Amino acid sequence: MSATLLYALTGCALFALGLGATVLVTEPLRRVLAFNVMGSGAFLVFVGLAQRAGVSDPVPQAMVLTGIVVAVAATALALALIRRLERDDDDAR
Amino acid sequence: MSELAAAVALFLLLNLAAALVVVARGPGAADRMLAALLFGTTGVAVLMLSAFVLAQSPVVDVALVLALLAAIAGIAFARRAWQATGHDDA
Amino acid sequence: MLEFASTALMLLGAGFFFAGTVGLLRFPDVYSRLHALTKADNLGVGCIALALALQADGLASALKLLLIWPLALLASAAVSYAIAERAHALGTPLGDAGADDPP
Amino acid sequence: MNVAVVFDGVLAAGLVWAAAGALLGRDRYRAVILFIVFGLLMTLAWVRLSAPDIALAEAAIGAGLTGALLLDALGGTTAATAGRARRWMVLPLAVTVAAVLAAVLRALPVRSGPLPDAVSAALPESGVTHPVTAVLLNFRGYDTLLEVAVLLAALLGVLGAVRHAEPVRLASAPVLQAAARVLVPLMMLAAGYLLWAGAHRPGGAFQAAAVLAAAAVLLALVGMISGWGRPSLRLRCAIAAGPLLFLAIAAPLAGRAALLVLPPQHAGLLILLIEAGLTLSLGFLLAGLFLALLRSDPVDTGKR
Repeated sequence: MSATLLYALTGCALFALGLGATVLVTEPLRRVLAFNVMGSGAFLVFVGLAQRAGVSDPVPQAMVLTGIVVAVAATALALALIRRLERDDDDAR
Repeated sequence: MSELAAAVALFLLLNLAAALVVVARGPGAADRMLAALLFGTTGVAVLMLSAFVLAQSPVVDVALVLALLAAIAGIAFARRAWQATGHDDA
Repeated sequence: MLEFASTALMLLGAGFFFAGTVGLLRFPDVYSRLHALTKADNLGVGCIALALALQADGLASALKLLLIWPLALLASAAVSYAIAERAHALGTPLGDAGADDPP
Repeated sequence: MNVAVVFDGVLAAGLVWAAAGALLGRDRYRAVILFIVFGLLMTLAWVRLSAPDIALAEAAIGAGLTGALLLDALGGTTAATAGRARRWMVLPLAVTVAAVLAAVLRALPVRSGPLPDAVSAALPESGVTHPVTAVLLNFRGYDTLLEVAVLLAALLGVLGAVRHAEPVRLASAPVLQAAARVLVPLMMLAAGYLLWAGAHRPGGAFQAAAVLAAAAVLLALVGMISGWGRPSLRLRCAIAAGPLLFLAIAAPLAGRAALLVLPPQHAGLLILLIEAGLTLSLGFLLAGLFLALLRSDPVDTGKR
């Protein structure tokens, strides 16, 4: 088994873990972590799969690069929404 | 020389696994964070060694960036996250 | 000669990292674990950087490797100050395992 | 060779273990700190996949931004918001999904697609010699343009959801400020280097912007700059400048064969211009994600 395939398979495991936790764990902060793990898994599958033949492929690398930056923006937005939800809960009480 | 560097990199990765155990085990929040910081510096060393073994000089830049930003997580933990309870069972 | 120095430094650096990890696992309180951690930071990274700088193929790449050392020093100094100060402010006692946790 | 195989195996196991611990454990500190460690392991994995550009971005964003964001949130959210968890169901579901995915993945034929060859064939026309930068800023420049728009939308969302009466400023920490005074100029320098390096080796606008944002995060953490309440007009202009510059360069090229194809004779200069503008704007944007979310110091700071 080649190293890139190993990382692609690791990506599958991470994606599945993240998916399971996003769906089944209800704690908001944990869900944010879960979709980040899911994203990282998808990135690993993407790059690992593209490079299985051993040739470095700049196209998926460039896309994953943008993906990482979008993931951090999504994380910040999710944290802002969590904060808003908590404050609204406090106000309702 | 390259074989030795690769072996040391693997040894440091195993060290990282031990640090990972401390992060998971604790006992306190601060112990977890300290293990994460050790993780960061060991990561810098592994990156430097990888750059040498793989003959990829850009990887040194990764180590440099990691070393430059290493303080941020620790300071964020001490000033923002660590509270009197230090631990919860949520 | 260069080869030998490089080898010795690399092994020494690995030793410091190992010591740091053992200290983190075995020392009794936050402050002494902090002490163990900073040894690994300061000396482990330094030794490895120096060992690789000796093998570097040019002055620029050697200097870049050596720049990593003071950065690691500075980061570890700032972080250990921040954590120790916070531990003190929270009233973490000395010499007690996992003291910041209520039982 | 054998050392490399063991290295990959340990790294892959560490990744899965750290992720499982972060998602399934009970303690919230443990979850967030394991997630930070997971990011560091991902950096190593990208190096192993010979993707130093991604490793740089992961290192800069993970160490400088995500960690600080999550730790700041950790101090603010309380355990009371935790719902009833069905954690025990996660693992069986994950194992099933992973098994199916892995089976599909192994069934795929092993051959590299046409893209690497296409990129190296067009590289001389692109104005830069580093293929990833050529893809990001030239061949698929519209991706990058739209990505900046996505980030802008996210920042607007954050600003809309979190409204501070006035900008938050943390208590100043003189010793840490001394460290920041040394580190921040070096971060600026590193950002400039990464921006410049992007043309011919791994680096570029995203990594440079992440390092700039990390500098702002550090300054806010030690109490040297305030968080954002309502961003001033000047700040808004700085954020808009990069995407506007990008659009200004894209507009005259709209009539050509495909979107955002840069003329080969000026491509190098145009890419540098676009990247410089993007670095500045993305730096403010990414910093804003943290600075807008920065909580005021809690009443219980533990200070005696």
